[in-house]
Amino acid sequence: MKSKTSPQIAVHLGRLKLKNPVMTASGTFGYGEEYADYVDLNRLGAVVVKGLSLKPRLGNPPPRIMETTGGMLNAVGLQNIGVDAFIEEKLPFLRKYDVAVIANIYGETYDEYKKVAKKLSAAKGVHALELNISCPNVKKGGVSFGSDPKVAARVTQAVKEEASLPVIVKLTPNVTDIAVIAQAVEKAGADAISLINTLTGMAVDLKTRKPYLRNITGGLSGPAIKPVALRMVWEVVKKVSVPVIGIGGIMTAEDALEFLILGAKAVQIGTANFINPHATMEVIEGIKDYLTANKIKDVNEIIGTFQP
Amino acid sequence: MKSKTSPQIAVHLGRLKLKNPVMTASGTFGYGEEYADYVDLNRLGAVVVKGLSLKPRLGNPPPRIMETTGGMLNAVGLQNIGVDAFIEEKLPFLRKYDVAVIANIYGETYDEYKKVAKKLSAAKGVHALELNISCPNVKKGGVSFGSDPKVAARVTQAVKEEASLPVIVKLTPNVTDIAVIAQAVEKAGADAISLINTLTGMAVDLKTRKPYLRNITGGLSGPAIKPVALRMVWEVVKKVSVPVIGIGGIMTAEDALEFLILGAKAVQIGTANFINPHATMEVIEGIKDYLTANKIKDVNEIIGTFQP
Amino acid sequence: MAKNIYIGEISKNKEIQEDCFLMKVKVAASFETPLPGQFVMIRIAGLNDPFLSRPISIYSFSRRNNFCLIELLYRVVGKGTQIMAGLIEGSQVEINGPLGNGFEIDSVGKNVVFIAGGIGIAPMSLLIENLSRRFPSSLMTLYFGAQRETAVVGLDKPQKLCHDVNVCTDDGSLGEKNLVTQAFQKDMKKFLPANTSIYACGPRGMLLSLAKILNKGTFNCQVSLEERMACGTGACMGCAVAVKDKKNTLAYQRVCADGPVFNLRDIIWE
Amino acid sequence: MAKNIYIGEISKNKEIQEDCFLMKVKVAASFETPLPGQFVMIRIAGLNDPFLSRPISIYSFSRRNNFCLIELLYRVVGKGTQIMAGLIEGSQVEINGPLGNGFEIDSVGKNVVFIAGGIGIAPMSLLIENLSRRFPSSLMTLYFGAQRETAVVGLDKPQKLCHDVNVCTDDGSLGEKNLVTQAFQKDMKKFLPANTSIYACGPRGMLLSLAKILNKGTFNCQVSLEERMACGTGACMGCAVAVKDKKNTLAYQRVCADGPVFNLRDIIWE
Ligand SMILES: Cc1cc2nc3c(=O)[nH]c(=O)nc-3n(C[C@H](O)[C@H](O)[C@H](O)COP(=O)(O)OP(=O)(O)OC[C@H]3O[C@@H](n4cnc5c(N)ncnc54)[C@H](O)[C@@H]3O)c2cc1C
Ligand SMILES: Cc1cc2nc3c(=O)[nH]c(=O)nc-3n(C[C@H](O)[C@H](O)[C@H](O)COP(=O)(O)OP(=O)(O)OC[C@H]3O[C@@H](n4cnc5c(N)ncnc54)[C@H](O)[C@@H]3O)c2cc1C
Ligand SMILES: Cc1cc2nc3c(=O)[nH]c(=O)nc-3n(C[C@H](O)[C@H](O)[C@H](O)COP(=O)(O)O)c2cc1C
Ligand SMILES: Cc1cc2nc3c(=O)[nH]c(=O)nc-3n(C[C@H](O)[C@H](O)[C@H](O)COP(=O)(O)O)c2cc1C
Ligand code: FES
Ligand code: FES
Repeated sequence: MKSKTSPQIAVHLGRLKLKNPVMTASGTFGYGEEYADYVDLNRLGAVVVKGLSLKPRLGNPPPRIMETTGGMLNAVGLQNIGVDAFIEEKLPFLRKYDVAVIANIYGETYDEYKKVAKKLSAAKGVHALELNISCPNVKKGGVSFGSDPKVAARVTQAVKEEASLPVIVKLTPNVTDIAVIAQAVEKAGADAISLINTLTGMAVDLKTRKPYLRNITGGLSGPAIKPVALRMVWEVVKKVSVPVIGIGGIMTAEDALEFLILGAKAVQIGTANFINPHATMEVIEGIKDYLTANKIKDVNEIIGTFQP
Repeated sequence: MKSKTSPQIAVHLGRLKLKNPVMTASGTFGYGEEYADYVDLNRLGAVVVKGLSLKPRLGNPPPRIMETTGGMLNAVGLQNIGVDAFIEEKLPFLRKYDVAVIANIYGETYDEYKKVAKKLSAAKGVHALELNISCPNVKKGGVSFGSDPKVAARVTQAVKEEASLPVIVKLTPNVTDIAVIAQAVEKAGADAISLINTLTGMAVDLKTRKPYLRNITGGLSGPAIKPVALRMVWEVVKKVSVPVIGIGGIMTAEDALEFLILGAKAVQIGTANFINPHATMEVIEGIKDYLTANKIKDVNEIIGTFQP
Repeated sequence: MAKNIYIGEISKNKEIQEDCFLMKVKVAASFETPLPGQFVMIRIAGLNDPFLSRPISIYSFSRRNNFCLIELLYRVVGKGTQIMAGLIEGSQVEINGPLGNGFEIDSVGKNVVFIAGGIGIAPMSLLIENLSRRFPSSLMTLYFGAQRETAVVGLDKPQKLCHDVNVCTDDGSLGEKNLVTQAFQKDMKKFLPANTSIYACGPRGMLLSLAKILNKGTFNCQVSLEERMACGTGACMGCAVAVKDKKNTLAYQRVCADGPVFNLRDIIWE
Repeated sequence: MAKNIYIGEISKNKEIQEDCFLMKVKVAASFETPLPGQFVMIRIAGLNDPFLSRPISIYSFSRRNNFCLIELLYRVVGKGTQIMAGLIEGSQVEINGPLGNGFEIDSVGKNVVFIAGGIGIAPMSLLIENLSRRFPSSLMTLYFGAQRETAVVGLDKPQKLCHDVNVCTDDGSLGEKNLVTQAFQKDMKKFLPANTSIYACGPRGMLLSLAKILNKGTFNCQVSLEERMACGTGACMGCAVAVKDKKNTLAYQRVCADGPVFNLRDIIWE
């Protein structure tokens, strides 16, 4: 059947239905506004907003970013306006668009996660929650929620109790066995899993012998980390049955397709937005072109077709 | 005191005395011969040879390598001629040089590690052993020796029982908390700790939907991983008192100095050799130039002078 | 949906002083006319190393028949600017801009004082051009400081347009041997806060000195800040600067989107 | 301590066929004279993206007064070769070489058969030049295959020096419409194993067909292989190829250091 119609690129992540598998990654697209002049937000699979906490957060003192080979380090420190201001000031803007809005949330205690989740579940125009569990658990002495399967499961469960929305749990790559964490949050009720968050790294300024980042360490993102992200997505898709969202170093449609072929149902584009504000649009078009060139009618036909 | 003499760059890693802090990283410099036409081996701090196992190893089928942004993946699979052939065929060549030779060793069982260590301790011209504990422990179902502190400690202890030579334990970065592993191997008797080995990654070929590497996953090395390596070295130097050797993405003297300032007593140059066979020489000269420019007479004066 | 990434074609890229280059870039006519103090994010098309775009102020701008000509004045300080310096005529760059909020220029005092350090002259030159055209009766004074004679650049237009140009160098190789902030301080009594507008751009140390000098007074001083940037569009929160917010407490604002021009009084120096 | 990394200056870089470029690089006179089949690792000076050097066969080599001229014939297939293609005259490249073991050329049979597929002609051309000079009385036959007419390159010297040149294309747009291995097979009975030397270079599929064709016979056939490379000098073990070792069991040898030329009979095809 020859056809000139565009391939079908909608994907379903359980209850969450997306126009296409391309989302923005949290913290790299502001609250949507920052790129609305560059990108037609209506064309995105979803907008994942900057991580939200219960109270506004000041963030870390500068310098907060540093370039590295093929990537960058950031220690923004989750600066954000807080969940209430988000709902009041930012959500109305996003509601004007026909796009899925995913609120990335984070807390320092189980209770904070729950409260943020509850507020967002009640707000109009949020389609899913994404739990950032890479941040330090203050009750647990600052060890990340995401590095212990039990703690990761508990925070997932806590949020699931409050949230009527689909809950995506976003995993940190700074662990020995990411599949174990993925299985734990799946069992605890996660509707989907996204990965990876940034790898922890640092850089030293030879002139001052100080860290380039005031926070000393920061999160490494960009194409430098793509091989690690792919490996971790592969480890996770083999072990869980909930939808997986691939993140890490995606710059082009080819990069995105690698994740989809491995079995990710969708992808997020992060650092690439900084370098090329049109990155998301180019990835969407490039996926379509690949499907057309390979005579594939539906993007779902390539998801998980990896031949190890 | 004004002086035109070259700065002092010898470093001591416990019993192991090096002309300068610049070594080659295992697996990236063959058995020394491969670069002897490019580099005066006498000028190196040490030559760390390709990982040696008890029996010769065939290695993985090709393709074994793949380029990534700012780095490369390798899945050589520890192809090597075996410890006996090394001692007979390769060591005599290295003995002709006035350079410290460090034998990187690895096994699939504690017993294999012990046997290789014993053979090398008896051989003339080996100055230290470096234990690669990133490889899978066949007895433990293939989980890496290096990802469990107890197992890491046990293999260290096993080798220490046999080895009269200083024992350096080389850590894998694919763990949640590298300092815990470092402390465990220190307690078990490690004379020094080197890190990092490669981060596990992969890549997908869109044309075939197969992995680019026949082994599916491989080790990521090169400047892409430097920020992670620096962070891990920093985490480890804070927690152990044995000398630490920094490895990961070092291309230039500036990169090496970042590790030294953090507290590494020496560094290893890996992937950089492939791109620039003179990399080690340039790093040594660059360290001297930095010391001269900053009027520092001894490289030891900058080691560990990081101002967090 | 109005902003674009422009493919710029380099029509000139020349070393005009030691380590200091003037680059002329042709972009499509749809490029928005920049305000003084606005900047562009620039990168070499298709190159991932260096990875991030670099922020550079717009030094000059003109519309031609069917394109715009952007002029950038930049100093080679590291890898990115080094590579920029190596670009030949005809090479392509990616340009995102104009970005940020320029200087407030709707009204100025009788006296307008510009204080620029080193390459900080770049946005000042465009500002001087703009203000002297729009406020011909104001008295324009520039204080410019550089390390040494070979670092003095960007004075062509200021020398034509300003009533008074004071040049200082650290080593006295050109003009007065002084710091630019001290040169200004010596003259300060000549200016009345009520009818003077001050604009400044330069290294952090210079701006901090200026803050100290103006500390007690009531001068209105706008400064353009620099900070490492990733996105340049306000999304990454990377380019934070500590300022006093409306409630007079510390907040981090974005140099790229909330600045790069700030009121000197609002900046919290640590 | 004899080998160097050479800074090469590009004196020419021209598209001579669709996607196929000829690059001439000037290097210092100390560059060792390469043997046919040897290659260089090439990278753009100072660029980390692409990260690894690329292996390219030496297509032609000549000594001039105080420098050497290396010619490379290459096809644009990906990022690295794309960037190479964009280099202009005067650009600098880093050259490590000559690397690897060339073809064994100390003696040849009465008949010398060359089989080249696509860009595999590059090392063949140098080989033909060398052998026809040293063994003028041998009968040289080239079988060359390409996808289509626009992919036919590198035949200048072979056409002058070979007794017989057979060109095949997949689509028949030039020469015979055939696979090069089949064209050779048709003629095979003309050649006696005892007095024929065969040399081949081309894509894996072509070499595999050739292996099947020659399987039963006793022809001596040397082939040049390709594999992804990191170091090019034998250190990384990345460029493995499965071969039968002396004990007739499988071993992985390094294309860069043990090859790139192997005896076709030794290769284990999987
Ligand atoms: C809004 C704005 C406008 C600017 N306008 C100009 C201009 O018109 N002309 C000009 O020459 N420069 C300007 N700069 C500074 C310019 O962006 C940096 O010099 C450049 O990014 C350095 O890149 P590099 O790769 O050469 O140096 P790197 O190797 O990245 O760094 C070299 C040195 O420069 C410092 N540096 C790096 N990035 C910045 C930055 N964004 N701001 C301040 N310091 C930095 C580093 O800390 C280091 O000390 C401006 C900066 C900003 C934020
Ligand atoms: C000893 C040797 C000599 C060679 N001589 C020549 C020559 O004279 N002219 C020429 O045009 N090419 C030659 N090649 C092949 C050349 O090295 C590759 O085409 C080149 O490295 C591709 O780089 P790229 O970045 O453009 O492509 P990439 O983006 O890296 O890859 C594009 C495609 O090329 C394949 N490829 C990549 N690297 C290699 C490789 N090393 N060998 C084989 N396939 C590869 C990939 O699998 C992929 O399908 C030679 C290779 C070897 C090993
Ligand atoms: C500046 C910056 C800020 C980020 N902030 C958040 C955040 O608030 N919450 C979160 O879950 N991830 C955050 N991330 C991580 C990204 O969402 C993404 O997981 C990571 O950057 C890897 O993808 P990339 O390589 O495409 O950027 C941030 C990343 C960057 C670079
Ligand atoms: C091709 C290759 C082979 C390697 N083989 C070994 C090995 O045998 N034993 C080992 O401990 N590390 C091995 N490594 C890891 C390196 O020694 C080093 O730890 C790692 O590459 C990080 O350093 P780099 O970024 O400077 O390359 C190998 C690395 C590469 C790239
Ligand atoms: S550079 Fe990203 S917010 Fe300013
Ligand atoms: S490319 Fe490294 S051994 Fe051949």
